[in-house]
Amino acid sequence: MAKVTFNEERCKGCELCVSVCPKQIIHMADRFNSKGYRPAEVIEQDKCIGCAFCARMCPDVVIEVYK
Amino acid sequence: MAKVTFNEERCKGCELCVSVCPKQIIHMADRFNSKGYRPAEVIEQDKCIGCAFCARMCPDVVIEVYK
Amino acid sequence: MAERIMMKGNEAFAEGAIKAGCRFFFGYPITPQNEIPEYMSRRMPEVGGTFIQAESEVSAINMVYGAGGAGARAMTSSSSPGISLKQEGISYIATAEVPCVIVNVARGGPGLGGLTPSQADYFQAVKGGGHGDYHMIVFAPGSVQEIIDLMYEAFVTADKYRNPVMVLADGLLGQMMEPVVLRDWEDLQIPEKPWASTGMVAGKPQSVINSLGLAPEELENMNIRLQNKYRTIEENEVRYEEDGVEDAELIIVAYGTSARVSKSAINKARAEGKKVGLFRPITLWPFPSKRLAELAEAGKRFMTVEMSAGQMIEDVKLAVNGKSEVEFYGRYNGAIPSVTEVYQAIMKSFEGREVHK
Amino acid sequence: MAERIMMKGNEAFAEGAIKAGCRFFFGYPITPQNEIPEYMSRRMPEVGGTFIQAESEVSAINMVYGAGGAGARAMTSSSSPGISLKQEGISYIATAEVPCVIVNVARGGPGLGGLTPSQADYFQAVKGGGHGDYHMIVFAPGSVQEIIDLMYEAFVTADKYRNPVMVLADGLLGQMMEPVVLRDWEDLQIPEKPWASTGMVAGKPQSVINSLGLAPEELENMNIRLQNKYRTIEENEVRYEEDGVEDAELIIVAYGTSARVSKSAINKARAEGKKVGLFRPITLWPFPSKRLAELAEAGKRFMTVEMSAGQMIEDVKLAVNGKSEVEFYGRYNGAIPSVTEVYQAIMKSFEGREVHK
Amino acid sequence: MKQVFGYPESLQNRPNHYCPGCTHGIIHRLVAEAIDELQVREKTIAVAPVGCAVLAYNYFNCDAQQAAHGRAPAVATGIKRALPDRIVFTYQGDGDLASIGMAEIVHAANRGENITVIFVNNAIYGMTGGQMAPTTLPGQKTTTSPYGRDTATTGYPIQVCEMLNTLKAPAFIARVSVHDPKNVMKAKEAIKKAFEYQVNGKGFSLVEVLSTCPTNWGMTPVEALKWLENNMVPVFPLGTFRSLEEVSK
Amino acid sequence: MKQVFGYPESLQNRPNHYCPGCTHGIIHRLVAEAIDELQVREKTIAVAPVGCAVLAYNYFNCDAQQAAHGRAPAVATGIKRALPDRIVFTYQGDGDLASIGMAEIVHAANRGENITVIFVNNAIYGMTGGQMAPTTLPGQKTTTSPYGRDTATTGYPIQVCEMLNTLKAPAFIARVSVHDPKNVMKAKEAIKKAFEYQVNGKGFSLVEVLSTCPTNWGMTPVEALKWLENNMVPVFPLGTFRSLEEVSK
Amino acid sequence: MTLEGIFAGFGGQGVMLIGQLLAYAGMYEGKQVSWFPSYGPEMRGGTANCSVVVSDEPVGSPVISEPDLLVAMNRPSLEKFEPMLKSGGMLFYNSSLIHVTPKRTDIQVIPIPANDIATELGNAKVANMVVMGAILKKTGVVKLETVVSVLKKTMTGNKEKLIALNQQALEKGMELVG
Amino acid sequence: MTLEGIFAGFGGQGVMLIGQLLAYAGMYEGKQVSWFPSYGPEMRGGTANCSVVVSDEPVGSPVISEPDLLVAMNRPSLEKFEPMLKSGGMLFYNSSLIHVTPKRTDIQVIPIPANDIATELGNAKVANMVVMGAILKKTGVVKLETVVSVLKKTMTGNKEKLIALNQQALEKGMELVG
Ligand SMILES: Cc1ncc(C[n+]2csc(CCOP(=O)(O)OP(=O)(O)O)c2C)c(N)n1
Ligand SMILES: Cc1ncc(C[n+]2csc(CCOP(=O)(O)OP(=O)(O)O)c2C)c(N)n1
Ligand code: SF4
Ligand code: SF4
Ligand code: SF4
Ligand code: SF4
Ligand code: SF4
Ligand code: SF4
Ligand SMILES: [Mg+2]
Ligand SMILES: [Mg+2]
Repeated sequence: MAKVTFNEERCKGCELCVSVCPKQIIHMADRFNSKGYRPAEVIEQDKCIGCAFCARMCPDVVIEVYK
Repeated sequence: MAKVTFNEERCKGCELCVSVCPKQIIHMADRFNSKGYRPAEVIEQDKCIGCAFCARMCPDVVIEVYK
Repeated sequence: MAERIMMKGNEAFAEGAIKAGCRFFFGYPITPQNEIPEYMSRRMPEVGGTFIQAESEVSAINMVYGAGGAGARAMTSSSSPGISLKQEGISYIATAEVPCVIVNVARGGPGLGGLTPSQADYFQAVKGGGHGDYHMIVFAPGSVQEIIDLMYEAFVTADKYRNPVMVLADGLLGQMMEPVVLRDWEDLQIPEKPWASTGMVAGKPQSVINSLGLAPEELENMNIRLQNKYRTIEENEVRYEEDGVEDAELIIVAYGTSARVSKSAINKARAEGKKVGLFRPITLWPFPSKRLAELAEAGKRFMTVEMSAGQMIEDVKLAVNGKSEVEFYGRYNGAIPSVTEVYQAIMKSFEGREVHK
Repeated sequence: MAERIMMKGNEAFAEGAIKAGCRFFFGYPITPQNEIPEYMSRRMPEVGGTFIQAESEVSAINMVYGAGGAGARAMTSSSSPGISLKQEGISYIATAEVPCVIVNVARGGPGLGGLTPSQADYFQAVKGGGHGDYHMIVFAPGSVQEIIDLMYEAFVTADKYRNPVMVLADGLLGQMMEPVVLRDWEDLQIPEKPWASTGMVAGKPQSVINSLGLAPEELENMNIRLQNKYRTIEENEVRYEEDGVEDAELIIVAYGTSARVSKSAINKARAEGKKVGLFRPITLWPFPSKRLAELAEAGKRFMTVEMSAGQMIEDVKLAVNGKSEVEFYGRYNGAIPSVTEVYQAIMKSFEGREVHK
Repeated sequence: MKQVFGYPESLQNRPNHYCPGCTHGIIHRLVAEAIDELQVREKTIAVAPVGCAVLAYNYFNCDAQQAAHGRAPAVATGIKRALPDRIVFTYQGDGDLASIGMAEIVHAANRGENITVIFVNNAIYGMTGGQMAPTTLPGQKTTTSPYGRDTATTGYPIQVCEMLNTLKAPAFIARVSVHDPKNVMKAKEAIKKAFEYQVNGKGFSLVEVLSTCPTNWGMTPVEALKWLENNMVPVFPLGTFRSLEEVSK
Repeated sequence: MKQVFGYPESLQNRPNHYCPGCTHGIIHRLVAEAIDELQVREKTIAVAPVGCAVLAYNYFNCDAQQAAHGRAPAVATGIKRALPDRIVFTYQGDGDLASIGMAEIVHAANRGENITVIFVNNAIYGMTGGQMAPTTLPGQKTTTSPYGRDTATTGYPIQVCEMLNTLKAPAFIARVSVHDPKNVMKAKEAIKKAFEYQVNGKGFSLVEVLSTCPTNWGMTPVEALKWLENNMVPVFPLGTFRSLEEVSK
Repeated sequence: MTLEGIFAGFGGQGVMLIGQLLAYAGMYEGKQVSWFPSYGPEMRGGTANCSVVVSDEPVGSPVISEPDLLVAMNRPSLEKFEPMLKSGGMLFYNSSLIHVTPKRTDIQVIPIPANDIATELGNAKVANMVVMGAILKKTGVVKLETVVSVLKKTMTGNKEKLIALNQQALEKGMELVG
Repeated sequence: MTLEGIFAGFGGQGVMLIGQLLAYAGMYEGKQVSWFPSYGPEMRGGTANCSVVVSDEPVGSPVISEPDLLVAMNRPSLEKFEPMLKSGGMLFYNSSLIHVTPKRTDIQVIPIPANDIATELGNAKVANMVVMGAILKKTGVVKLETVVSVLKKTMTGNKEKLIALNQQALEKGMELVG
């Protein structure tokens, strides 16, 4: 079992994480953060395998991964 | 038959010509030119083979070669 | 009247140069003048000219030296730190008497500084940031239209005296848009340059573009020749604009952006009955010292308004030579003085003074 | 008296620096200062210091910035064209407030110029050859002994104000030999530099050596801080030497080599009853304006003697502010004024003047 | 649950100013991770360039100097000579390192300065708004090559690693990319190795990291990664060019 | 009798200022001969460096510009772009080209400027009195490496040809020597070929000529030739590194 | 008559464009105008703004310290520039995105649901034109026809088909404050 | 007392050295001294010269426009500097190499067959010392002992063995003008 958390305020909505998640479970939220970006989020946490691809590709160190 | 001539006033007495003449016929004269250098000269002109090694090595274009 | 079009100051530098017959641009990116090389990279191929993005400002100025020495109308542009890097090259160009134009769209300094407009490169431009006794002719435009017009004058004057001309502006002038009228200069023709190093074709004697004077007499003669030329330029090439100086008690001396801000502030002060005028040097070297001296003799006092810690004020003081007061209002780099501030400085200068009439 | 030894000016720059605790030298060859790097390349390894022949003057000044920012006493030396190349770096160093020493053994310019001594880099040194409002502190030694002593003062003053110090000489001072007394400075200790970028060891907060101020307020504050510092330096660090100014009618203002020549000429003129004195600025920035103003008030007139087309004369005029006459005698680059010439200039200045007593 | 991926200590905990999806951010993190893992943060001094990374000192949690455009290797030389037991690295863009700073990088490499250079090659001048760089690809449009880079008048992309590899002194030279997680991990290894070389006193190390500039390339960040992979990697082959002697781990 | 060796037209008929036995003089003559043979003297513009050859314009019988130290390739670029039908060459020393002028030579080469560079490598700064150059040999004593060049702190001699050969644009790159008549003839061939490349519009050509500095090496001119042969040639291997496509003769 | 306006918003909201549009239109109506952008690193992803002066007199300072007119397309812009507005000045703000209300009471406040209207018109990108329409109506500084003719001059080729939409947006904006 | 001298000759004739020697000796005798070389490209193979001032006063200009003393070791030096010599000044010239006679009549001319004497002594290199000896005798500006002690201080190691020869040359020079 694995978990990812997002520091939403830091997210710039670049979607790099989305593009590399092997499980395709990262999506862009509908809301905006205070900087005006739509942040990335994971809804189906249980599908996460903790591979950290998302975190590794995030230029803003938004993502933490737990396993 | 070949001939070499020296523009003595231009000679700086560096002896590069002396060092490359295959016939070893170039020598440094005893006199000084007006710049204070002992110029190179050839006495045994008849031994010259006109190879122009001397002229090719002269940094001051002192030497002309005829053949 | 010909058609007015909106143009950015930086584009005006570029198009102005092209209209002046410049076909060789060598530059390196730096904010806030990037629109100049960018415009040139697009336009030069269209007009059969050459644009090179040099590897550095140092290389760019030396390319200008090469092309200018080969007889071409050539230019470079940069902003403050980049201009500092060109100082050796400028000193060479001035000494070898290669005509060319150097644009400095100055930004806040010193050091890496910032990107805001600045006038703190005045000393560098007029006193010689490079080594030795040389001068660039320095033009300071005050509007986008004047940028275009002065670019033409810059190339003409450079050729006339075989001297580098700097056009000194600040980031605001580079970035702003204003309506301009573009025109084709009727008398545009690049003079013959028999001195140029173009090859000894058809028996032309050897030309050497050079700034070396190994023998002391040779070097001193070179300097005497330059100094004589500088005296001639000082005689002939001074440019300035006056506005309301006749009845003025106080004359604001300002160029470029601070002249514009001062203009607005003066209008405000005039509206309150203060007798203030504007003196705007258009050539920073040669500096309009003679005219300022006359005005000082006539009893006017002065205030320079500068976007610096106070540089042009030295030339004003040298011109005035103690005959009148010279005050200063400036904002150090990083800020543009506001109309309100300058207005207040003017009002303060009138405080407690007896009223002339 | 300690032992006198003969030393070349250039060697004195180097040994003076070493005695002042300098252990990092970054330079690039250029005549007439080559003996400085050469001496350093020999001596630095002996004292556990570092000598690097940089790939260029640009690199050298940036190495100085690095080493100085890391807390070391570091220096570079060059001559006119090489100093022009350092202008961007100097502007950075001044802004980032990195203490260091820069020696300019000036040569004839402008351009490639020649190798003869020159004082035509005065403007570059004191007005800021680089961009923006900054100042180096500028020392002008007049003898080989003073070179040694001022090198010590240069490093101390640089550290005291976190400011670059230039020691400006000319080729003659660099090349001549004179007897000197070398001494070990008793109070030699390099101050703590908590601001230096040396690693965040043992919980030290982050140090950043920097000259960037992207936000306008940030940049303006940086400039205000610098300007305040400059005012303090102007208050405290002015140095000059006077000789026979009390009874003088005419005061020769000269520094470095031209002060030496003037000294001889003054002696000659004094022998003929002319009341001439010598005023020798030792700091060119801050300039001894206040004292010159006093002397002007006291009715003295002035003549600057310079190996240039006239540069320091502007600072003298600014100080005098019209209260007295300021004449000029100079030789353009390439020649050193002779004692006879200066003597004649002095005599001419007295011609047709009513005799004071 | 254990944290398997988190915020490196050597990175200051604040947002960066890079554009969304700009891989400068990834490279910053990799450098910070390497410094963390080698436990040299307190001894490290960064040299920031002029370029988009000009504010690097706001991100790396270590002492720093900001260098003039292109001069970071000279500044680093000054620092390292003054403080030989510190870890000194420069972080430079392709305009900074391969254009104006060519002499400085060649000579620092040639002297074998014991410093580490992180060379971020995004084939463009990011900070100034997208002008041509020496590494811009043939035909690539930029604001100063509006008709596409013309090789006849402006030549070809400079291969910095290959060039420096002709020098004898450098200890470690490698080119990596960050266009996908696998390459990010390789990049991390190379960066760490470069720092290890320095820690072990082996001399000059440089890692060229192929990077994106979505803003000035005019692409989305995801498109930019693809463009990097498909267009830049063929021109700038990845690999280790120099590895003087394996460092003891 | 026919003259088989005489004074080239492209050389001004006046004494040069070089020290006795300095091979700068030989190289000048070779350049002049090449220009003569290609019959381009009237079209040729020389760019003189800062170095012992600073007065080259007094010797070459053609128009000339004197360039700032290291900047000859930039100056030549300006000239050639302004006058594309002229033949433009620079004549530069090793301090000029490989130290301060490194960025300029790399970028002129990389742009493929259609100019010819004569690079005179004498492993020292001649004009300024014998300081270390980037090409100084390991252990060689100079006035700024008084204990011999220390490779640990100053690195190794830079091999300019090998370095520029990593660039794609250059058309012709060769290294020759002038230590004996045979090599002088080869040098002449290479120099001529370099100019031919330019005449034919092929782009950047450079010939590195290994040269002596008897004065600052502290040797007689004859000893200096031997030293060049025995010490420099092994470090700077002779040969043609690039010859893009044979030029039509 | 002199009108000094600041146009501010996120990069991409088209504030620079409507600023230029106003300046162009002023020029075509024979007025003196200037346009000055904020520039530099601020532009990187952050907010952007420009200052426009339209006047019968030659323009002095193109930098404005007390604008007569402020357009705030997002909240940071409102917060930054509201205090500078001249007493009695006009504030147009994008009420689709800004959910706070301006604080000043000595100014005219004109909320424009620009994004909502633009979306209704089928393209969120013309939100700026909606605001522009409102400005035209409220200030009368230049005529709608002039603005439209500028659009026609500048939107050529591919963009030509968007002219109609832009004109619609302008008109909607005018109606809104009618 | 102030003595200003110019020492000129080919590079390699040791004129810089005897100039320095005089300056050193002056210093050791407690005087004020300066030494200034010609420098730069002139040195490359051409002539070399230096200016020396020995004085009881602090030295002003180290560059001399009217020397009291001129040493000309070769013809170009004679031609270049003879005109500068102060009226009544002393001209020492190397009559071994210079076969013209000086033109001035208002000066003291002291021909020294320096190379011939040096060759007699077995080493042409000490020609400069022969001239130096003559100067010591003629001017009395410094004492022979001081000069010899300077030689002893500076000629160490390998060169030590040459001290005697140099001293001999100095003495020969003194005798010559005895
Ligand atoms: C001397 C000097 N020249 C030019 C500039 C302007 N400038 C700032 S960043 C930059 C180039 C940045 O490009 P790069 O190094 O590739 O870094 P990137 O922004 O792409 O990461 C330039 C030319 C400057 N600040 N100083
Ligand atoms: C900017 C600048 N820096 C330094 C110098 C001094 N300088 C003159 S020639 C030279 C080096 C000459 O060496 P090299 O290029 O190898 O030529 P060589 O004399 O050996 O032929 C230097 C450093 C200068 N004139 N200008
Ligand atoms: S850790 Fe892996 S599986 Fe989980 S969200 Fe990230 S990329 Fe997807
Ligand atoms: S990669 Fe990072 S910044 Fe980009 S969308 Fe994902 S979490 Fe946000
Ligand atoms: S031509 Fe040949 S043989 Fe004749 S002198 Fe010259 S080198 Fe000797
Ligand atoms: S090579 Fe030339 S200069 Fe040298 S000695 Fe022979 S002739 Fe004279
Ligand atoms: S401009 Fe390019 S390199 Fe710079 S931060 Fe934005 S995306 Fe990154
Ligand atoms: S110093 Fe060296 S390179 Fe220069 S001319 Fe003399 S021998 Fe030749
Ligand atoms: Mg880049
Ligand atoms: Mg050399």
